[in-house]
Amino acid sequence: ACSGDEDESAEEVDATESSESDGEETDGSEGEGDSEASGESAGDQVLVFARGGDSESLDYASTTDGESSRVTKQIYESLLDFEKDSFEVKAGLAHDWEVSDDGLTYTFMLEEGVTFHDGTDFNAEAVKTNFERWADPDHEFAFTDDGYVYSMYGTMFGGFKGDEGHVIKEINVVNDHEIEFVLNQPLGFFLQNMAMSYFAITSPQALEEHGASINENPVGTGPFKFVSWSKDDSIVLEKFEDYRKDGLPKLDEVIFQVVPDNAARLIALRSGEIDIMDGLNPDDAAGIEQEESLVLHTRAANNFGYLGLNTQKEPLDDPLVRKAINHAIDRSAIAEALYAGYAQPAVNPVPPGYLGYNDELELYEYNLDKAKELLAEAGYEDGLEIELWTMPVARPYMPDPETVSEIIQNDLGKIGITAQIVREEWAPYLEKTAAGEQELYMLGWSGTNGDPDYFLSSLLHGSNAGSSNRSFYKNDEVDKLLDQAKRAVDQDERADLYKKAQEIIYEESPMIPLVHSEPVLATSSDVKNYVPHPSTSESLAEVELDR
Amino acid sequence: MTEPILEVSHLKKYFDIKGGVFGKSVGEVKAVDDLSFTVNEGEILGIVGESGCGKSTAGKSILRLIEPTDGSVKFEGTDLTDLTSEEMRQLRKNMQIIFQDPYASLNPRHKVERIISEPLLVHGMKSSKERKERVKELLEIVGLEAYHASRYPHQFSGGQRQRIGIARALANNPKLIICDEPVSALDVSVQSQILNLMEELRDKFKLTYVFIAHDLSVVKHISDRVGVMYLGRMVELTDKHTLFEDPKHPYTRALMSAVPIADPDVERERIILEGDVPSPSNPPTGCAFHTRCPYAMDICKEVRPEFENVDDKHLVACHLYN
Amino acid sequence: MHKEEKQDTQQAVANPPNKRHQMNSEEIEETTPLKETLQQLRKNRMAITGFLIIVFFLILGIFAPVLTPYGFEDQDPVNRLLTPSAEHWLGTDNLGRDIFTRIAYGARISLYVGFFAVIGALIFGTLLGIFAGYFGRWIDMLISRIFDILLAFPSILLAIAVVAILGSSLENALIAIAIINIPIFGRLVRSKVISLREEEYVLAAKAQGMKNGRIIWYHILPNSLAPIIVQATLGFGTAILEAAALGFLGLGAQPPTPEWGKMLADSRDFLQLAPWTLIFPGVSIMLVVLGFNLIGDGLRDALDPKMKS
Amino acid sequence: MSEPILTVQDLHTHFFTDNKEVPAVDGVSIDLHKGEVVGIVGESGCGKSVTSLSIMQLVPNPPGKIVNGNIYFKGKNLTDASEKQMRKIRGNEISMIFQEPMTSLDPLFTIGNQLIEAIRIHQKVSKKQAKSSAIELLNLVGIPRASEVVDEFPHQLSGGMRQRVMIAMAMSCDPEVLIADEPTTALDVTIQAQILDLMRKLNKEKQTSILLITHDLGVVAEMCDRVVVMYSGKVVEEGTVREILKDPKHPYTKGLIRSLPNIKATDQKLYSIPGTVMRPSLDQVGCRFAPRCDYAFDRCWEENPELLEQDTGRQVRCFLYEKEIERGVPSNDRTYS
Amino acid sequence: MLAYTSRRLLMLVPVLFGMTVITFSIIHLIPGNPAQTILGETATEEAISNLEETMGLNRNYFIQYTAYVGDLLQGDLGTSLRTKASITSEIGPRLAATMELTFFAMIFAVFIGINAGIISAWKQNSWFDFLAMVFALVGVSMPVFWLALMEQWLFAQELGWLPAYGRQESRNPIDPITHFYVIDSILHMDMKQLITTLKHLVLPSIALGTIPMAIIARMTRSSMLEVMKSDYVRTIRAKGSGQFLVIYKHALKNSIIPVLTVIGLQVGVLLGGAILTETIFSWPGIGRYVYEAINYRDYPVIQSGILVIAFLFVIINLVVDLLYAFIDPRIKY
Ligand SMILES: Nc1ncnc2c1ncn2[C@@H]1O[C@H](COP(=O)(O)OP(=O)(O)OP(=O)(O)O)[C@@H](O)[C@H]1O
Ligand SMILES: Nc1ncnc2c1ncn2[C@@H]1O[C@H](COP(=O)(O)OP(=O)(O)OP(=O)(O)O)[C@@H](O)[C@H]1O
Ligand SMILES: [Mg+2]
Ligand SMILES: [Mg+2]
Repeated sequence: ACSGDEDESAEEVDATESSESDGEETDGSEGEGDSEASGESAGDQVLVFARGGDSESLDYASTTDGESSRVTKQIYESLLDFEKDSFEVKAGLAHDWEVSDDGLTYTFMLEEGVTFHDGTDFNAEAVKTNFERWADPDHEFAFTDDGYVYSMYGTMFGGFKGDEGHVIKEINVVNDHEIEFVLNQPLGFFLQNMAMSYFAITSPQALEEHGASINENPVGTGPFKFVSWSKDDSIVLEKFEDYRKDGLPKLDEVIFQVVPDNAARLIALRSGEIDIMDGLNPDDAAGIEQEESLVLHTRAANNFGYLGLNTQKEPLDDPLVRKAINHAIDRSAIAEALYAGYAQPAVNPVPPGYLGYNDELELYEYNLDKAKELLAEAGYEDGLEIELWTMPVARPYMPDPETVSEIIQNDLGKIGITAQIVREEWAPYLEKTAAGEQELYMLGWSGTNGDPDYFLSSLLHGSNAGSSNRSFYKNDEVDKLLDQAKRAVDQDERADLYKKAQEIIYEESPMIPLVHSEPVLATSSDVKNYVPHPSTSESLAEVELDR
Repeated sequence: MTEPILEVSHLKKYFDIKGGVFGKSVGEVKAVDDLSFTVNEGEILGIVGESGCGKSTAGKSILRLIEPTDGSVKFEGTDLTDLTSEEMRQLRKNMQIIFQDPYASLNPRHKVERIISEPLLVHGMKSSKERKERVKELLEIVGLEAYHASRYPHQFSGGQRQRIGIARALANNPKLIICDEPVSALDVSVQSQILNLMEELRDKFKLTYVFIAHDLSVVKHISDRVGVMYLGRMVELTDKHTLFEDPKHPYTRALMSAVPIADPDVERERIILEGDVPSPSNPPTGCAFHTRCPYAMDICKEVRPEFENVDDKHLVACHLYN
Repeated sequence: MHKEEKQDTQQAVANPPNKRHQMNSEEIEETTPLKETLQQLRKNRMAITGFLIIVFFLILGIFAPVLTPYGFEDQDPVNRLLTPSAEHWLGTDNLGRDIFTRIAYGARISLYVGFFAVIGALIFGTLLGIFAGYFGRWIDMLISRIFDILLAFPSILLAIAVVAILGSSLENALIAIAIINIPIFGRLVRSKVISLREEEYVLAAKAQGMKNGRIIWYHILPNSLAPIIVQATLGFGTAILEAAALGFLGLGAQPPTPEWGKMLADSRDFLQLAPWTLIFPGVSIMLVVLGFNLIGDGLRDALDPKMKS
Repeated sequence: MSEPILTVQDLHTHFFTDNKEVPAVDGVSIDLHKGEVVGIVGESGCGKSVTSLSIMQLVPNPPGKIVNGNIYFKGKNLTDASEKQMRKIRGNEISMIFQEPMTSLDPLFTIGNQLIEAIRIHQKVSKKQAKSSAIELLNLVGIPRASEVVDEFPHQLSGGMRQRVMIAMAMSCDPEVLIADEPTTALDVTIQAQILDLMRKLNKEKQTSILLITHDLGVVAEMCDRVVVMYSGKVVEEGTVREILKDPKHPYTKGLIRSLPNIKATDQKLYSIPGTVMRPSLDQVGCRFAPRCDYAFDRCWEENPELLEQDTGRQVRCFLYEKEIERGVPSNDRTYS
Repeated sequence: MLAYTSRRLLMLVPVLFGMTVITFSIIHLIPGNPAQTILGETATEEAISNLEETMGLNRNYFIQYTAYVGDLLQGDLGTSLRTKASITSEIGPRLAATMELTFFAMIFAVFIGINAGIISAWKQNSWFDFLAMVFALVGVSMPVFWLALMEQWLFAQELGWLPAYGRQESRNPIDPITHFYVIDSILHMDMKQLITTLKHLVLPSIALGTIPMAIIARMTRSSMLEVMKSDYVRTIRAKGSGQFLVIYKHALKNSIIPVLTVIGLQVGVLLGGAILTETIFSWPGIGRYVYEAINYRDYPVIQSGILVIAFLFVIINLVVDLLYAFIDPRIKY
């Protein structure tokens, strides 16, 4: 039933786009004429997207870096796609799909007449090659020897070829334009996975040709073709004339410019040197809203930072203490101080708007008296000392971990908990927290496929204790609920299960969700049709400049 | 004559010229090259030579302030080159040195008291009262006053500093003092004060001096015997009257004729040597002086002349006499 | 140089009318090298300025708790990024902390780092330099090569390498700074020792039968002191700059330590909104370093007769 | 006697250091005639170099300054001359060579380059011409391989050679006056003999007047016609070589000569002047030598003696001779023998 | 000269050896497992051990070091953990960017520094001298990064005179040939591009060059004063030459020798300062490469970046030493 909806909406989009495109083309030619007359450089439709860091790799499956997907999103396409501003799944390279009743077989109908940027045809065989490359470390295009690891594939599909939990049993090419995935066990978010930009299709010929340097020579089917990459400086993409959707993309060229310094980036935006600036300092947002030539955008929250509590260690094994701490943290202060309000205090370990987000639960009240009471009840009326491990690196969910740790330290001090800040390098931090050496610790999680399982199971399923479940939270009830939800194919059923799980977690406080950050970014007011996607990357196919 | 107190035989000191990769030595400066002489107890042996001919190096090598490359130095019969550094240290009591530069040879950060009492302490005078007494005594011996002990060297004039240096050298009643150009940095009027003082001290304490200088008249004035050095070797050695009246080596003769005399009536035949002193890092073959010698013969270029007695106790290294 | 000294002496022993044939020593001022240096310094206006600056920051650091009602960690999110005012003399930062307070406490850190890094470098550098210079041969060879290698790295990079290995913290930054300064002191001392080793008063000490240890301690070390002191003073300044640079790179002091470099790094995003969060810590660093440089210059003039003009 | 070519008249050159005024040259007068060699002797620091630098107008300023006196060169007063005029005279009409041959040549330029520069400052000749005259000059001062030496650097030459180069440079424009400030002090005796020989030759052949500064009475005896003895910034005695060396009058000169160990003299205890030279000072009253003088009497401490002059040009600055000189007694050796 | 050159070259060997030992240690002495660092918070144990295997992290140090040096000799600096790209290829353009920046910073420092030093020495104790020396003192006391920030604030933001980031206009990127954009724009004969490139160079060069400039000015002044007091300058003046000849021919050449040493050493300050300046001005150079690597704990890049910069520094000092011998004939072997 689901698939039909998707199909329709995709067609609608097509229709509108093609109708717009006519006008656009004429616009474009006019623009060119103008620019030649005024001696300006090639065309108006050159968009400069400035961001804080460079991409790590343009072979997205082999990294987990957001700055990479921002670019690969333009070059590559996956079988499915997400809606513009949410994680709802729609058609991608596959215009249609079917799921067997047992949830074990998925069949995708692929678009026809699609070519890769290198001119080769996109077909079922190409899809198969790509998936096998990720699944099988021994595959000729896996480039294991060159350090390629497709960790996100492993995470999303339960491991790699030969692993016990690996869900994809086989991939069958039905014909050139039809491909069938057979699973070992049902996976509630299989379709979500297929829409992730990690699993976008690369031209097999390019893999052949470029080998391990495919990360610097991306060849996909997306709206933009790769032109050049000057490391730590800029990546230039140009319009792919044979893009499968008529009239798109509208821009002639997209330049991803790296400007690490926030202040410099904003200066550049104001002076018109760049068109879109990512990673706006939230404190500057208020000012930007006042400026006519600039437009402020917010990205929907898709992550959360948390204060983890090692439930295995005294005194954190006592739920009372955990609750006391929960009451002592002033989340709104954090949201205010660090995000200038562009963040929501977090209740659940899932971003709002996600399937099964439990909005009946209310924020733990910031109440020092109550916290002290709980603490006294637990037998710590004289306060206690505790270690607070703080992350050494900034992450999107925690842009300034040091400051957050300072705030937390400050808050805990008010209820008599003396927090000793512990610093470790990133690698030992991850190793040691996974081994359970920590007491309080800070970490966070970002969504990728828009499914709550990725948050809840990873972080709180008992089987993950000692790896991604660093709170060592083990609750059979929760585990059962999560397992059921993972297998269920019906989304409503899944939602219910997740809500239940969240209730238990809320009560037990194995982690204290702090905030869901809503990244702000600014564009020049010339930029039209730009919609930031919660996943950090959005296609710029429909964006155009109106100067 | 008494026993020789110091016997130097075939003393050599070559300095490495550092260079090449990893500071390997790429050559040698033959600063002292086969030097032999003896000094008798109570005498003053003068050594003259032009700058760079190895006088100071010889002096320092004798005392093992720098380690000689080869040869032996016997002091009262003991071969110094065989001693361990601790034995040598003990022996230093008996042999002292006075340096040329009165400004550089006193530690500018120590008071005179300290400078003079240090050798006392080193050689076992533990009581500080005793040392104080001795310092006072020494200062008076060299013609300074007791209150000078609390001064720093820079508060003295050159001549006074040289006196302090002398007091220091005298501290442990040494037998032998090597004087490395002790007066050449001083003004003439002050120079004579020091020369007189040194003579007095010699008589008073029965000292033996090796007196190094480049000024022939100074050497002549103070010494009993005089040795002339050229390019690391001794070319002539005899008692001073013989030397000044009957110099044998062509170099000695040239040297003497070159010394200006402050007497307008003296008319001399001037021997003006051609060219410069060759570099000790690349000394001429054969007789080192042959490049400038007015009497050079073929043999001089090839064979190094022996340092031999030509007359009674008149040693010369020259083919003209052998 | 000698000539100059000579002339000084001659002047010092100017004769009074009724003392004949004698240096009138009574008139000589009882000066010691230390006294002379201090006198020279007192005449140097620049050095005095430097001294005052350092004293100012010392007082600031020592009396920080008395001078401000705030603590350096006290956050006040409501009053964040305030402009300088009577309440907050230098404004507040993004967590609402009082910048003046943080700068005052920061003075402690900078002076602490400068002091200990320099002391550490000085001790090790001097020891190594003395060994290399006095004993020569393979010891010298070895030590000098190590110095060469350390000096082949631009200093901040070497510090980064050290901190990368040790982990980032103020203490490790201090160690890193000490390490990068070791060869600087070492070389200086080595060359000084080598030249002193040939000095006649050292030879004289040896000639008197003094032992090596004594010679080093009493003759070589005191006379190498002048350049060491000058270098140490200037080194204070560089050490503080280096610590700030490491702090700025996030490799030095960790929050909430109010280290000046770190403060700058933390406020970088507020360059437009709140420039004062950047101006004041920067000016503080500059002033302290300037102070040490002024004193160092003055000391050099006072201690090194060659530089006198 | 003819007009002197160079006359220094009551020259006062003071140094201003550390808020003190030091009269390094305190009323010096010297005449130099054509073809004459005049020696200035005196102990270290007595103002010999400052006198010569004053003549060249090269006293470092600050701290030094000619505060009084005139210097006439061929009738022109150099103390009034502009820097530009002085430049025309320096190296052209009056040349100077210095004590330290090792450091007096620019180490970074070839000998030829520096000689050519000297020539071309004053003569309008091409580089090529200048180079050939440079080689000529080097030959003149007795440098072997002159045509190679022009392309060598100072460090490749020995001290004696460098001093020859300095002389060649000084002679490049055939100056009328050569001021030589201790030209041989840094050299060995055998080399000194060579250099003195060369200077004598130049003096004879070119009739160059030489003002020879030295502290070595032996050098004076060999080179000079007349001698000026300085003590602590003042001329204490002046006369011909013979007069000064054979019949010194001033107690200082006498002491100086007697304290010399003489290569010809027999063994005897040396005389020594007690005390040390002192730095000139403005506060000083009385005779500067009084503190060291065996014959000083009360007046010497109170009054500064005038320079007494005999008809012959013999001068001495000592109270002991007031009467005798007034009486015109030419010489007197009453006190010393 | 040839002997001297080869001697200096051979003296580099132990230094280079020591340098590689130090950079090698970086990756092996850091706390924690590098493999964990790469894979981040979602890594499985298996993935970590796989990576260890491929990186050879479990062999003994000596073998690893030999392999490391072997790779270095073949120009292989390893692979970036973050981008999986070959560091050698990534570092090339960045090196060019850094060299261009440091070159201009040096030009700025040397030109202003030496001239200010000369004038100060010439007009000793004048108001110019005083001001220049106060300025120089303040200059040496300033943290580079702070100066960079202040410049950015004042000239890019408040006044808007100069660009705040990068080497070129994003919209009008240069087609790199040599990656030295000044040279490239000249090769393209693109005047406008050249001006843009130079404009981008102004602020970072000044920020980076100020400290060396101040030091050079001070050094030049004192060295000049020293030389002016020397015997040979007195000789030259006694020859009758004018002040100008004395200063610009003799004094300058002589005083440049100690200044040259300082310049060589200041290159180190520049290269070190590049880490800070490049970050602030978004200059895609090797300094920022290292900075980002620090943030991501990309140790192979930190390691290689440090090695390459140190190598550059060593080479520049070698050149300075050779230049030295060229200027000063006394240096023979
Ligand atoms: N430490 C050293 N290393 C290398 N060469 C040296 C060393 N000391 C002296 N020489 C060389 O040895 C030679 C003799 O030097 P020495 O000092 O003994 O001469 P000298 O006769 O005392 O001269 P002077 O009269 O100048 O004091 C000189 O050529 C000198 O350059
Ligand atoms: N640059 C200077 N600054 C200060 N005082 C100076 C300077 N040059 C010379 N004097 C003073 O002038 C006096 C005379 O110095 P001068 O150099 O003329 O002596 P001298 O007779 O040439 O001595 P020497 O034989 O040592 O060369 C000295 O007492 C010295 O103090
Ligand atoms: Mg000697
Ligand atoms: Mg003189």
